[in-house]
Amino acid sequence: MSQIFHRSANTIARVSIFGAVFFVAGLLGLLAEVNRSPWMTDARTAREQPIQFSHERHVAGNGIDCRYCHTSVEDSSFAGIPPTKTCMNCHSEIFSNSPFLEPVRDSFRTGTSIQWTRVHDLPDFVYFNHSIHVNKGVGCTTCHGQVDRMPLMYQQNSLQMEWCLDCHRNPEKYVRPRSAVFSVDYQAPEDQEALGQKLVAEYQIQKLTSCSTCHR
Amino acid sequence: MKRPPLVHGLLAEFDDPTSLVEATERAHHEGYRCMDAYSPYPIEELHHALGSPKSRLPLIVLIGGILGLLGGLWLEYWVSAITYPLNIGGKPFASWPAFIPVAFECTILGAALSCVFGMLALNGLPMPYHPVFNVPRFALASRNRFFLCIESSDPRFDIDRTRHFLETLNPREVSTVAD
Amino acid sequence: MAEPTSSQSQVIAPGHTFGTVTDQISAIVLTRKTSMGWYAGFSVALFFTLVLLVSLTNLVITGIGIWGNNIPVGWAFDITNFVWWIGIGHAGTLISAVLLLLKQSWRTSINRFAEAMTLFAVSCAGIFPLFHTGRPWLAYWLFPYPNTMNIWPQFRSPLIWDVFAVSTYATVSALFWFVGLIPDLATLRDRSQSKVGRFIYGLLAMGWRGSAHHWHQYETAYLLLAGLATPLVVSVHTVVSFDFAVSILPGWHTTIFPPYFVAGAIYSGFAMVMTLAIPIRAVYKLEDFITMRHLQNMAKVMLVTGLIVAYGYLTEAFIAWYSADKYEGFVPLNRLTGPYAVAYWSLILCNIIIPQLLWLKKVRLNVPLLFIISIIVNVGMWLERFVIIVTSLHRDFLPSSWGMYSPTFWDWSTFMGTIGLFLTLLFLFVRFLPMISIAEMRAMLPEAKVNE
Amino acid sequence: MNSELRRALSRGIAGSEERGQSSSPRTKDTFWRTLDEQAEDPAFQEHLYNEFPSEIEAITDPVARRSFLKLMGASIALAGVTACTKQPAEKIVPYVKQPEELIPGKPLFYATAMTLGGVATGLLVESHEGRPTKIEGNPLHPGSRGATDVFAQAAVLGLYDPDRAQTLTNIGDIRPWAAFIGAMRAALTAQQALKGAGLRILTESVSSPTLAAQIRDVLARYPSAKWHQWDPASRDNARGGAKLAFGEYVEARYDFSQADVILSLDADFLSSGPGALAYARQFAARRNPQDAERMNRLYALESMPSSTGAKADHRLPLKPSQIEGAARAVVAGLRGSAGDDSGLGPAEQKWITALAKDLSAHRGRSLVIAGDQQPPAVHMLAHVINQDLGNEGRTVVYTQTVEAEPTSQVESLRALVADMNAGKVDVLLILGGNPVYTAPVDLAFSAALDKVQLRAHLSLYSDETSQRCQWQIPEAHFLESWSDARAFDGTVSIVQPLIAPLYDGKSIHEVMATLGDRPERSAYEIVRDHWKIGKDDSAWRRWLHDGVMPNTAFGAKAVRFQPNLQHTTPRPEPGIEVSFRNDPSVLDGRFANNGWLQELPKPITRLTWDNAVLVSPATAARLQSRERPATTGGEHGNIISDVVDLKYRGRIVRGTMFTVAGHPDDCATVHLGYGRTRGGHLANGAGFNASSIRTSDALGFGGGAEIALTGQKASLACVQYHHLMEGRGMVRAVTREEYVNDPKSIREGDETPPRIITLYPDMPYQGYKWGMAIDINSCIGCNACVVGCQAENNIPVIGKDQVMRGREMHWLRIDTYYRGAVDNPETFFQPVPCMQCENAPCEVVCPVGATSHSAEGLNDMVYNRCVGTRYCSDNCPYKVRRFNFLLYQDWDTPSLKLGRNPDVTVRSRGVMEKCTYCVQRINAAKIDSEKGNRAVKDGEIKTACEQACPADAIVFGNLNDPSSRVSKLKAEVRNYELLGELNTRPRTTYLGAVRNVNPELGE
Repeated sequence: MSQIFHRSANTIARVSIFGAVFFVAGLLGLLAEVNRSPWMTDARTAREQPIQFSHERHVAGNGIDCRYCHTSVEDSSFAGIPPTKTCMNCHSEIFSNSPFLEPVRDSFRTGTSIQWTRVHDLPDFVYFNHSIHVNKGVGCTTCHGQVDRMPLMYQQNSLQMEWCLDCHRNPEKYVRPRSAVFSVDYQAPEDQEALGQKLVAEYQIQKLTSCSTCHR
Repeated sequence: MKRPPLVHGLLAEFDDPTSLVEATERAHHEGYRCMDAYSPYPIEELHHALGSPKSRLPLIVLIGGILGLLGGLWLEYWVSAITYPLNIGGKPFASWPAFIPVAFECTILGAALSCVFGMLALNGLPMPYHPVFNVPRFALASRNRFFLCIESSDPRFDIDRTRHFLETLNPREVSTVAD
Repeated sequence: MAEPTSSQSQVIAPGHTFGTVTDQISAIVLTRKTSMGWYAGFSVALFFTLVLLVSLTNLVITGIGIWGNNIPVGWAFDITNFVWWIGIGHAGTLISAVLLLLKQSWRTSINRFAEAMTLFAVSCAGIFPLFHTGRPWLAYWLFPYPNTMNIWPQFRSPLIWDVFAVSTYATVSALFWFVGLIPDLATLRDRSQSKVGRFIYGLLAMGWRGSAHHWHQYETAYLLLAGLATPLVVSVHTVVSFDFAVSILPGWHTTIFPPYFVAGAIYSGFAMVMTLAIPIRAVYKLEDFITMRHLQNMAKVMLVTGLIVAYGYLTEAFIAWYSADKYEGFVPLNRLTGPYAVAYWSLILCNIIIPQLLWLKKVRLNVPLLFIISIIVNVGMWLERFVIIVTSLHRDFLPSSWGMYSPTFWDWSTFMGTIGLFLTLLFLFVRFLPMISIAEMRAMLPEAKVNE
Repeated sequence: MNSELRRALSRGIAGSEERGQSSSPRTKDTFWRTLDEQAEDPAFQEHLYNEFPSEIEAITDPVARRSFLKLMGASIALAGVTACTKQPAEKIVPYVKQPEELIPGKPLFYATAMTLGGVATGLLVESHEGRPTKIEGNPLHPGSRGATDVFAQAAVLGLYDPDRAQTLTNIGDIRPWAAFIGAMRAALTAQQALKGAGLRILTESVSSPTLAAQIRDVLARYPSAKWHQWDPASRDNARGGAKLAFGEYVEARYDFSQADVILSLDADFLSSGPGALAYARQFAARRNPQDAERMNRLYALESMPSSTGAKADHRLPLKPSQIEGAARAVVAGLRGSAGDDSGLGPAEQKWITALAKDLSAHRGRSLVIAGDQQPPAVHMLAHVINQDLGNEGRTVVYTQTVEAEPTSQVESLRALVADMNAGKVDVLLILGGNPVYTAPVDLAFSAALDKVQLRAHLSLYSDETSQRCQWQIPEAHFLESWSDARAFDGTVSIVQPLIAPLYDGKSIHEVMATLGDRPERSAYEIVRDHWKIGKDDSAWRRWLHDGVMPNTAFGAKAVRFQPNLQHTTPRPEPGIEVSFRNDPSVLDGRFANNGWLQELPKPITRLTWDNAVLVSPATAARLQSRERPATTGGEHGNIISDVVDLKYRGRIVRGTMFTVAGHPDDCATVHLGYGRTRGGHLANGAGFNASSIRTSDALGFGGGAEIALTGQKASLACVQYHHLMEGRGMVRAVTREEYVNDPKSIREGDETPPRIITLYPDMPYQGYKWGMAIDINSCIGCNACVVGCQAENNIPVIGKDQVMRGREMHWLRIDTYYRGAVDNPETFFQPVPCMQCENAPCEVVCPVGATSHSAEGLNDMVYNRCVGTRYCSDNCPYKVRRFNFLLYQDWDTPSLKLGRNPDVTVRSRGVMEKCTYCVQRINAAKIDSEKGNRAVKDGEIKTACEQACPADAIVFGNLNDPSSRVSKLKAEVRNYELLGELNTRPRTTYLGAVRNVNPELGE
């Protein structure tokens, strides 16, 4: 019989077997990364909105408190999206004829709602309650990021379960004094750990990782 | 310039296992070390005749098995007691009796994988190309013929003297293995 | 080639040489042209494989509801078939591994396709745990992998044990089988006439040269693998039996299960080997290599394991009574006299009564009869799993939730489909790979002796 | 529209396969226009679009639904394959001007009332952003006291039923409201001259003061016009009985809290009839063995076994016609006079004598109540006995009637039919009800109806009657309209709407207004005007807030007792007696299209989706009828039985026979409300129409019937056919004597292992430790908890076929067990939710950890993690887990989505589900308490079942708080664990039953 394969076949064979291992490993790693990437989570991508509303302008610029618009954040699961009325409180006076605000005026005139595109959207089987988090000293910016520097609103964090669990497992890393919950320029102190410990004790913050805490 | 084909060694063909074994012993006695004997089925004696060492495979398998065991146990413990301990039917987080089956399977898996790949590695497989294949009649090595190949890498190898030596073992035929 | 002999002692007919053995076996794959019969059988098998595909598609699109499962009978045909297939697989490993360790030389001519059978049976078995879930597309959650939910499998669940046991079993069997094939692949490489054939077989043979060094490592590896496969094969059906033994359901929660399941597995496995061996040796004229001795021995193994299984049944019933537990006590009564009594009694008939014929040498030497008995045992072992699973579930603790199960068309089509898949794979195997280990056969020939 | 609503919308709601196929022509416009205030439609459209990309047409086109379902399945599968699928971008749509009181994401509760047979039950309705989602009882309302019945619980589904009549039609074509008003105008001007001689109004029983006033106005305006009433759930007999006893119509109101000995003359007072909820609570309150002295004793003489009979300490099965004789025997026994031939055997006589003795020993502290289907004479006798025993003023008070215009309704209907046939009727307004289907067959109502020139029908559905009328007016559901109504004690409640009419429905008041001079008036104005509400409406606001008008209950009324004891009901012809009853689930058929009620296993029989010819086992045997469990489903779902012809007074109805233990021999009970032809997709075709043989002279029961086997067999969907306990002690019961002598006797044979025997250390449960105790002694098996659970937890309806396969989805079931002889067994009800075992067998076997224990000891079920191996269910000894074998949820009928509870995940195909102790309520309460820096108070969390229960049989609470109600109950000796010997350590435990047996009668 004569040779079926060329010399190089030996090297090729071994390399391919050896390489396969790394290839598969790499592939899995990539998958994991993709799952966490903004492409999956939509994090850090601004949504198309009917009105070019700028949180930066309203929060940083005019220093409006979160609760002025998101009224129910302290006592409901839902923080609340301001009704057109709220916009008109000011914009009937200010920029009352700016073309950008036409949709708002139109909505107010015709009584049809403005249709915003949802930015923070949890799956339907997840039950998040704003009021309890706010009451336990979880600041707005902790989850929503520096809203005051977002000309167009985007989702700061992945909102994936591992991200939720991070805080539910060790809240002391994130909690702040109730007084500071709504301040957008709150900076975590050097001794966050110590402060955290203290607040966790003071606010009786529990580390809730039971399934039914969020899933029902 | 085209250099003359190097020689991998000399290949002697035999009809039956007995003569191959004898030939091998003789060659070994002669002092040849870099040689290999080929047979269509395993022949215990050949291994001794060649005077090659015992296989290191068992050790590899043992290590593989132990790694599998530890890996399995660690995974189970870490998952159920460390990273996300959940109260499952009132059982303790580390309910070791329940961890035995998986740990066991992991052991076997580790051992088996290391066994197969260890064997291939020790045999230098895969090696689709090998000089001996250059000899057409070598195809019979996987049917009913027995071969002894003394390789040129052997210090005592000398194309003529070695061929002469092999002739004395009354083989069917002696052929040169081009490299 | 030599005339077929009806010798009962030899494992290989006289008059064979290295050459004849090699040629005859490899010829089936290389030179012999594919018979009409093969095509016929293959297309039938293929048809049922398609039935399987259709059934599974419908299952995924419509839901488990197309089966007859309900509450209380959450498991029925699905898990029955799973256990049955896994059990069948066991014979292969047993023959190739355990008998190797026990130096039972007669195994050599049947171990190759017994191993193949193992692989195919396991792949059929694997289908059920996967598709019996309500959301099969999420079945990968049963494997431990880091994920964004920080959630892992629940290692106390026998189902997870199954996942590990079965996948390990599949992997090891495949390796074992492949390792066994390497020398023969080399033979095929060297004997194949077609360029493609030589290339493919060459690739698979990985450059096997049959050097003494190779053979030494190879033998060691093969022995070690056998040593590993033996406890594995025992563990697999033990773990499968845990699915039931670990539960609290009367009729499932039984300590005798592990040994009794393993015995049952071997029982059904050997029956299946026999069911396959008898026609194959006839069709491919392999009577020289698969001799009466083989059939006899297998019959004996069946007899023994069959009796162990029978003992299992007895113990089950006895303990149920002895435990004086009202729930346990009810189970045998319900099996003997309840709505599924027919299934129970026919399983007793198939698994215990009929196989007793094997005590008779006449029967053991009667090939057609052996064939029939082996099929009966296969049926019986399927019924056993059905009875264990369904009759325990359908009347459990609270009479208020007692119910009944009966299979739908889709239950049947899925089951038949897997049989189709099994046969398809088997047909491909006999067509493209040496169904008997040539190298090992050579070693068994008288001329293989090295005389000092 | 905010996220919670959107979340609700992005889920499905309870709805069966059939329901989804509703092909009623529903243009999106009509649907949306009426919902605008509630939910901005574009968002909804958008949402639908996202939910089913490119399938939007499929939703509007019901025909394509089957294939669409498949696609859904496929797309779900696809979703799975691509692991964590990206969610489609969703819209979020705020209000333009947000309502004052509304906090987005927080439900609001409004008080209103629901009427049946004219009698109101006060309700509190939970509303999420304007969508009523859940109904609870109004604690301030005498007819509810916080409890509800199945009909109230299921009303939400009725509201969103896509099969409801949705447009005003004249002979089939859609017309505007003005057109109807015009038509009436024309007709009325014609009637002016005749003083309305040709004008007839047919209503159901009316207790609404406003409506009564409206009708009287019209009658004043048209003196010769007539007002007829017909209510198939009619209480003619009770009224007749009152007339016989007192010579006038009076309402008898009972006080079971004062009664030591109670006799029911075929009365199911615990679960049907006016005041049932209140009575059940009073009754149950007197059943506590803790103070054995105050335990009441209930005697029941009844034919068809009922909840009341099941609770009775002594039950005597009698043919309906024998009750009267028995009642007379009791009178005789009390008066010491010679018992006339009551046709009772010696055993019965002995029973009666003992009863009479017991009654006379409790003068003034006893109570006798007669069943509505029993003839007037029996009611009279009940009054007589109560009088003899001096119960008036103590356990019984007589008041003016709740109905505004009491009358013999069957006579009223007969008169109407006569007039119609005589051609005297030109205009007939049928306001509510479905007489064409419910009228006694011998009156030939529908034939007569055709003789009327102008026929208008106001009803929720376009039903059998609507079909025979030119004008079909879609009725506004009570959750959509203003009205008022009286409770069983006369207390007035204002009925206020929770949502604008979904389909342009009109309330009965608005229709009546068209007969007046201000036809366009809204019900709101009409009701307010009736109660003279001016500028200052503070009182009005209070009424609305409380749900009751203070001090409107009737006081006791002096009656002249002059019974006509000579009056007897003629003996029925020999042969089999047929007794007609309202169906326990669908009543007279008005709820026949309500999936929750259709799939609700009826008390005792445990049948769903069907009525049957119910007979005693002996009778069945005599007829050589055999019924057996089918091989599919079996005892748990599918019973094959004989189809029989029921011949009665020259008419035949064909139904399936079913045996009921404890049913008297030689008589058959048939339930009304089935065999509908135009009742909607769920109602049509289910069961047989019993009213097709029911005649006006014997509405309750009659003799001379025959039952003939047809040789055919048919399947009944029965969820529990095996009623014997097999000596497994699921229910523990002893007599009062035994209990008093040795309370431990109730724990006899208890094999629960002591806590110390365990390999593993106990899991610690600090903080809350939730648990539940269910008192079998109190449970009356009324099913309110089952429907309550279904409504609260978005539990799907799966249809008869799936039920027959043994796949019903109820998280809470009421197991029914018998003890003793089959001809008259003791019956026990055992509600079985998830036991929340501390050593949960289900959790251990789940491969993906989809079910695990919460820190508070709940057996959590994580639907989104479940892969559906069903192993947990196999390993659950209580079989309380439910599996979505198919896509049971209706994901595409828009109206149904509105009714879902936004706080509970809507489960998809292939997922296991089960009772969670209403964890959504627990979490809500915990969050509230946390915000207030306090602990959750005992009773602050009520599970849906607990809240619905009229008998207070279910108690939920914190086991770590020794003072909590549940802890106290679990401390009782009666407390036991179901299958405790398995050491599953269930958090739900039961309190054994104690029967207050009369020693003279023994067991």
